[in-house]
Amino acid sequence: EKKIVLGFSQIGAESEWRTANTNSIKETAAKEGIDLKFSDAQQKQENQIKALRSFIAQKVDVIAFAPVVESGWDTVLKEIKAAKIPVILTDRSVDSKDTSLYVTFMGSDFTEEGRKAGRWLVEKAKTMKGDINVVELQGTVGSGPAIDRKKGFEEIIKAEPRIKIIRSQTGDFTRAKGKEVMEAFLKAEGKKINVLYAHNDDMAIGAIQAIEEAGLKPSKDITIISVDAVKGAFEAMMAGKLDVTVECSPLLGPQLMSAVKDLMAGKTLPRRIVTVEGIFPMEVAAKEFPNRKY
Amino acid sequence: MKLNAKYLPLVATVSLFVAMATFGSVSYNGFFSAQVFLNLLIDNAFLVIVAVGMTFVILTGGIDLSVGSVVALSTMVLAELVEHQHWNLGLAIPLVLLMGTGLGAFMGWLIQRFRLQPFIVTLAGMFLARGLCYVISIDSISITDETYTALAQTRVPLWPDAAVSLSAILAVLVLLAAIFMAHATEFGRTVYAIGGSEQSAMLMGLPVARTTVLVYSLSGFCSALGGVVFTFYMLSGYGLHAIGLELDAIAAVVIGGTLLSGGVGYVVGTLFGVLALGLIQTLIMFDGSLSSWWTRIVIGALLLVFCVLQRLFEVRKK
Amino acid sequence: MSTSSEPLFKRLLSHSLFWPLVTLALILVVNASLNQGFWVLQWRDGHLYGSLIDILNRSAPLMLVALGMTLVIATRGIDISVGAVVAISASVAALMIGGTLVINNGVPTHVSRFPMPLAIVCALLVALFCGLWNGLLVAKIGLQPIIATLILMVAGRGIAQLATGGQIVTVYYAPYFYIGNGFLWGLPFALFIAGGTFLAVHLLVTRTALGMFIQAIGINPAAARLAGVRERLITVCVYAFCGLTAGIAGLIISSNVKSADGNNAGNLMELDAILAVTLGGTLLSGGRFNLAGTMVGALIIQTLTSTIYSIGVPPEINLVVKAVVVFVVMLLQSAEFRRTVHGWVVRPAATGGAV
Amino acid sequence: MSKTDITKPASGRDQNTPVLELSGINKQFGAVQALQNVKLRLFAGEIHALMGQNGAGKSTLIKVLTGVYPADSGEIRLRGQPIRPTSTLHAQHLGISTVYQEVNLCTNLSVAENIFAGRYPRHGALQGWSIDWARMQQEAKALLQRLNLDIDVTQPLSSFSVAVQQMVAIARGLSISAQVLILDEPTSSLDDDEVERLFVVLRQLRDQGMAIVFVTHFLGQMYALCDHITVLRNGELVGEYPASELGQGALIAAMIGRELDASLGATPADQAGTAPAADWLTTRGLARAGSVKPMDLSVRPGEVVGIGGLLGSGRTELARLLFGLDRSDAGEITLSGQTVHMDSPSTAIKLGLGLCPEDRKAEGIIAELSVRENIALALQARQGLWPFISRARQTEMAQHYVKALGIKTSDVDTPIGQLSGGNQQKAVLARWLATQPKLLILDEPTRGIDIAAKQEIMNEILTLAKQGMAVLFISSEMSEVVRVADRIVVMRDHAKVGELPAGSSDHAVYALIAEHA
Ligand SMILES: Nc1ncnc2c1ncn2[C@@H]1O[C@H](COP(=O)(O)OP(=O)(O)OP(=O)(O)O)[C@@H](O)[C@H]1O
Ligand SMILES: Nc1ncnc2c1ncn2[C@@H]1O[C@H](COP(=O)(O)OP(=O)(O)OP(=O)(O)O)[C@@H](O)[C@H]1O
Ligand SMILES: [Mg+2]
Ligand SMILES: [Mg+2]
Repeated sequence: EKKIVLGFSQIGAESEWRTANTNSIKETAAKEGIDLKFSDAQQKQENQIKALRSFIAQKVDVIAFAPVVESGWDTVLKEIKAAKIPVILTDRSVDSKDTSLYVTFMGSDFTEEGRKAGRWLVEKAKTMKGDINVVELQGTVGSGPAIDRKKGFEEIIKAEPRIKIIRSQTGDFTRAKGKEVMEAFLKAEGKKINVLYAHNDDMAIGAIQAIEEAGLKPSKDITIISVDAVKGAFEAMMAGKLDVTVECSPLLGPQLMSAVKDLMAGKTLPRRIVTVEGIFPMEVAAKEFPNRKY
Repeated sequence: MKLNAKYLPLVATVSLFVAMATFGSVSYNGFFSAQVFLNLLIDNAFLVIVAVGMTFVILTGGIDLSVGSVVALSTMVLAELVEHQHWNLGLAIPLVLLMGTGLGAFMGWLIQRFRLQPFIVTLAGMFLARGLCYVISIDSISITDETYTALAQTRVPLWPDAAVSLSAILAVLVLLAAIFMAHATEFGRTVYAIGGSEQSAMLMGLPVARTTVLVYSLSGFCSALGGVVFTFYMLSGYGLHAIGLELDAIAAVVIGGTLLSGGVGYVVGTLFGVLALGLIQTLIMFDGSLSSWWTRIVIGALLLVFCVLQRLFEVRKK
Repeated sequence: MSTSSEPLFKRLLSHSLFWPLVTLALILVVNASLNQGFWVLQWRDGHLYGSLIDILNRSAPLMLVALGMTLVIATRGIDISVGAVVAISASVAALMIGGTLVINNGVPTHVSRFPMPLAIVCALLVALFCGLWNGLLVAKIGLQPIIATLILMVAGRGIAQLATGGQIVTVYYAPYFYIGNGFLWGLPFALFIAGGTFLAVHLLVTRTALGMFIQAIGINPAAARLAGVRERLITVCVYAFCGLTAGIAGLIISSNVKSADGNNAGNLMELDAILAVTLGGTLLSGGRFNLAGTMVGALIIQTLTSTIYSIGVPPEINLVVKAVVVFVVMLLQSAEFRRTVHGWVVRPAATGGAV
Repeated sequence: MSKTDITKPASGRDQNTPVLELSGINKQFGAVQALQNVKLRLFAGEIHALMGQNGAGKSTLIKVLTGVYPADSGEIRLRGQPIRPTSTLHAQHLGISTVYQEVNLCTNLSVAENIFAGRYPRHGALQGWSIDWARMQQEAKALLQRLNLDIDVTQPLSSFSVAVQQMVAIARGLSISAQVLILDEPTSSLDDDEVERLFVVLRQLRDQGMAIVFVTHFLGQMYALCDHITVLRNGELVGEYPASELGQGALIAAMIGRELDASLGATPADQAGTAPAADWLTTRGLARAGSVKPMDLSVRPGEVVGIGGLLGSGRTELARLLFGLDRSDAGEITLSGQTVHMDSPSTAIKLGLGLCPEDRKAEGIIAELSVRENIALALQARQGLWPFISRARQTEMAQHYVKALGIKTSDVDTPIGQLSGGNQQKAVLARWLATQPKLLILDEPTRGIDIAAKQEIMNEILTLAKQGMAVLFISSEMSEVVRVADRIVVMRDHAKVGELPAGSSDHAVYALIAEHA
């Protein structure tokens, strides 16, 4: 019997996280003997739409994609529906009113990640006295994770009036920008800064360098919270320079493939497949490090 | 075959396009279908429109980097007006077009009046338009208005299992209008003259100043129109839409056989430039085995092959 | 209204660096007025420390790229692949120096893969080759510069990512960090690299005929060729050099963040570089160029960026601010504009008379 | 000679008001006072010559008059009404049609378009929006035929020689229906037939009542055509004269402010004595498809070889071929016996050739570079990047030629683009003299150069020839060719049709050309 053909449209390769995500999907597809049609959209929604259309033309069995942005998918999804191809969304949902346009959505909840970070800080706050001045390194302006991680975080810290965000600037999810912006913050605010909240590990790692060059001790003088839990973050934590990182797992491959198989086997899937994600404080880093895959 | 030397780049582009299409058709199944080729037009309608505007700018020897951001801004404003302010399209769309034209005119005026460099002025315009998007909203605004979605999803069947969107048709109309403008109107010819030599054009008593401003206005208008088409394509406004579109547009124009130094080229060429770029992408998507980085490398390689062949083709014929 | 000081004043006004410097001064003043402690320079563990130092350090890579770009632009060309070349050389260097963190019974230790000098040389050679490639496409094949370099711009990042396997390659080899973080005589080492390169290029174009030839090519290629200038050869060399400077910038950047990010390193650098060149008073139409101006231009851009960060502009209006500044700067530098303004100011006073 | 005082009416012509009257015109460029209190009166139905040395201010006056430059002061009256043209377009609307000195056309456009740009014939359809190409091309063809130029008007202008481009520019000027027509050195690279044709047309226009301003450095042409003369010197008005009352000698005196001895420093005769050296450059069957038919040519050191031919006879192409600007696809070039491979100008220069091109605007000057750099360029290029000719040395060199060729410039550091046409030409020539080539190819070297300067340049060249430099001399001015050449190679339709010895008359040349019709 013929292989299942899965068309997958990836956002791009803008970060280690994304690369890990892609690899996981490719590897499991190979392992599960699924014929994967992979297409990289280079961060452009129009490219993704084109890719989806080409999947229709190629008459694939299942279409899965990680939307660049939540909005604006109705037209193409309707076309796919018309072609009777089931759709699976990964790591970000779409905001279509018509939920029949896709079978299921699996992946992380950026807002929840923001909340986790917030909760950790609120806990931590109990051990700190006086005002707690937070500087925030946002992701790329307008990008989904940036918006949601900011939202979730602010939502929680509202509860603790002592916590104030005194500076917030974009670091484009990159180390270089993260470092550059942090440098500027340190010059402008100096010793006032108590906490750094970075929307991803890379920016945090960049910022850590800036902090050290400013003659301060990361995590001693400035508590550092970040998201993703990539290897680099764990190394930083083991070196005692990063306090905590919230996991955002890119390893969707196994889940996706089993979902695809179930679909083809005619099973019905839950509307939402949540990925179990932890939060790793410094203490557990050394223990956790060996079994990190990304 | 005796053909006028000035048509060479155009001929080169077209024949190379055909060659690539044939290659795709033989190597990937499902590639050779009317719909796949119509999709080239549907998926790139906005690019066609934007690139047409760009063609005029480049023909004068100028350049317009702001197009991508203006497209984004247009989608943003339109989405905001329709979705949040509940304007009706009849009002919102003309306003957006007006905005784009105005911005273009402003940049053109700066360039012409103060002898500023197009590259920089339009670069600033690019920052400005992009920035204004975020001022409206950093998040994307999806458009749910019924008439809008209806229009967006209308398909005009050409023949069984092959249909085009309204945008595609609009793009073709714009193209035709542009061809007429470029080759049969005083404005169009003045554009070519300026590209040939601005000083000479001036000494020949041509309306250089007016035309320069008009050209950038036109480009602004096309970008705004492209933005409108884009919203029909995406049904959303978003500050991160159409990033790097200016490069695609410029590439399309140049691949279409227009010289960046100005004065030489054809609007039709631009269409094929766009289609060629679209085709390159389609080929890669149908291949479906390329990793993210190989995708980039292959796009580059195909671009290289295309341009080099085109070049050799010209040299050979000369 | 003729004062004795006028001639000197006039000469000052007409100096090519006057307006770029005025611009720079303005931005510095704005920054300083909005955050006190901007001018503060401390002496901290063996080097100067402060915002100004950051700006200098950060602008070094841009200066380098812009220098190469200046020459390319002077020959009527443009190179939009510099960002990609930065990424490539950064990746190559990081990969070759690499160094991995191995944990034997809980003790982290660092090891480097190839000797650092070798790694650096290789990275620079690769960058040089990239430039050479561009040059050949432009001069020998005759592609239009923007499209010729667009090819490498698109493919280049792919190549960089291919090399790094899409990962951010972290470097654990301390000596390498000196390039981008080290200090010499209290000043950032990177600044010396940029300054040195500037000096070298400056000498090259003033003490040899290169400057004259490049200008000739930029102003009238046909005439230059007819006068015996080897315009193709020179064009190729100029692009190659631009690649090289981008390569050096790549080293500085990767060394500064102790890692190489194939996807993001030097992202959109081409625009900043071109902006720097034009702010420095070089025309994109080719011909006359101004190296010192380019250096100032790079400083202007970096100062603006860090100003935006340090005075707490909300991220969503970063671009608007940048746009407004660029508009203002452009107009400031436009003789035509100044004349017009002068006209507005003087007209009320002026009485009839054919002027 | 009687100088008519401009203030009070004298001849009958002065009763009626002038079509165009300029008075007290001043124009300054930085330090240079280009025009100082200049007057000009132009009457209907007259052809008025504007004469003066290179840099006298003729072109500037014309540009002021047509709104390219604003005048610093002064007044312009059209039929008595004061006007202030702001642009060429404006001037055209006022009825002033101008052909500027350098060919100012768009070479990327077709010949026909260049003639009709801005005044396209329209279709009735689409409210006259769309251009009627067919009609435009017919009319263009007809117009050019009037100047007996028979070319494909659909081709881009760039595919034609300067001479043709100049004719097209003239055709455009003529086709604009105007009351005033201004021609700034229109004949500088036309040959006698074209000139004669042009004159016929101009006379017709004059008789129809048009007022024409005509600038030239060919006194013969001036006397043949013009009724009145206005002479400028160093930006100042010398006077206005009826052509009939001002003899050549007097005119020259008026222009350059001194008498001119018409003798050449050295003539072919002088060289007759010198023993014929061995050939330096020889070509055997040198050819290039579409530009030069197989060509045998030989040049000896110290010899001045003139090349005679009509427009489009391929002289420039031959020059380009010899200089390695175009690749030959047959035949060979040998230099004193050795076969050489002319693959590029830089090779040619290293081998001791030089080419002063025909089209100074496109291939000669490097406008924004200083006179100094322009003169030093070729020499430096031959040396390569290093050793660098020091600025001091460059200045010295430049100043030498500024003196020797009488280049009129405020100093050697002015951008060459700011020099007057003729002075630019001198500077480009200087560039090549500075390389002291073994063979110097001169394509229209005296284009737009005034008589006095011509003398100086001819002398300079002949002296160098005496010292052993070979010269290949191309000029549309046949009389000039026969005067300086030791030998005249005659070309027609891109092929060599024969040779004539020194001292043969230009009629002999034309006869030879006619023979091979
Ligand atoms: N744009 C300019 N900037 C500066 N100086 C100029 C400019 N144009 C002309 N000049 C100067 O004005 C003077 C007159 O120049 P103009 O071109 O009118 O001379 P001309 O009579 O036309 O000479 P020719 O017979 O060589 O054409 C020259 O000394 C020239 O250097
Ligand atoms: N009178 C003409 N009629 C038709 N075509 C012409 C004429 N003059 C020049 N051309 C075209 O321009 C091209 C270049 O002319 P070319 O340089 O050979 O002329 P030339 O011999 O240099 O004459 P001159 O140097 O006197 O202009 C010719 O190959 C021809 O195609
Ligand atoms: Mg003149
Ligand atoms: Mg010629």
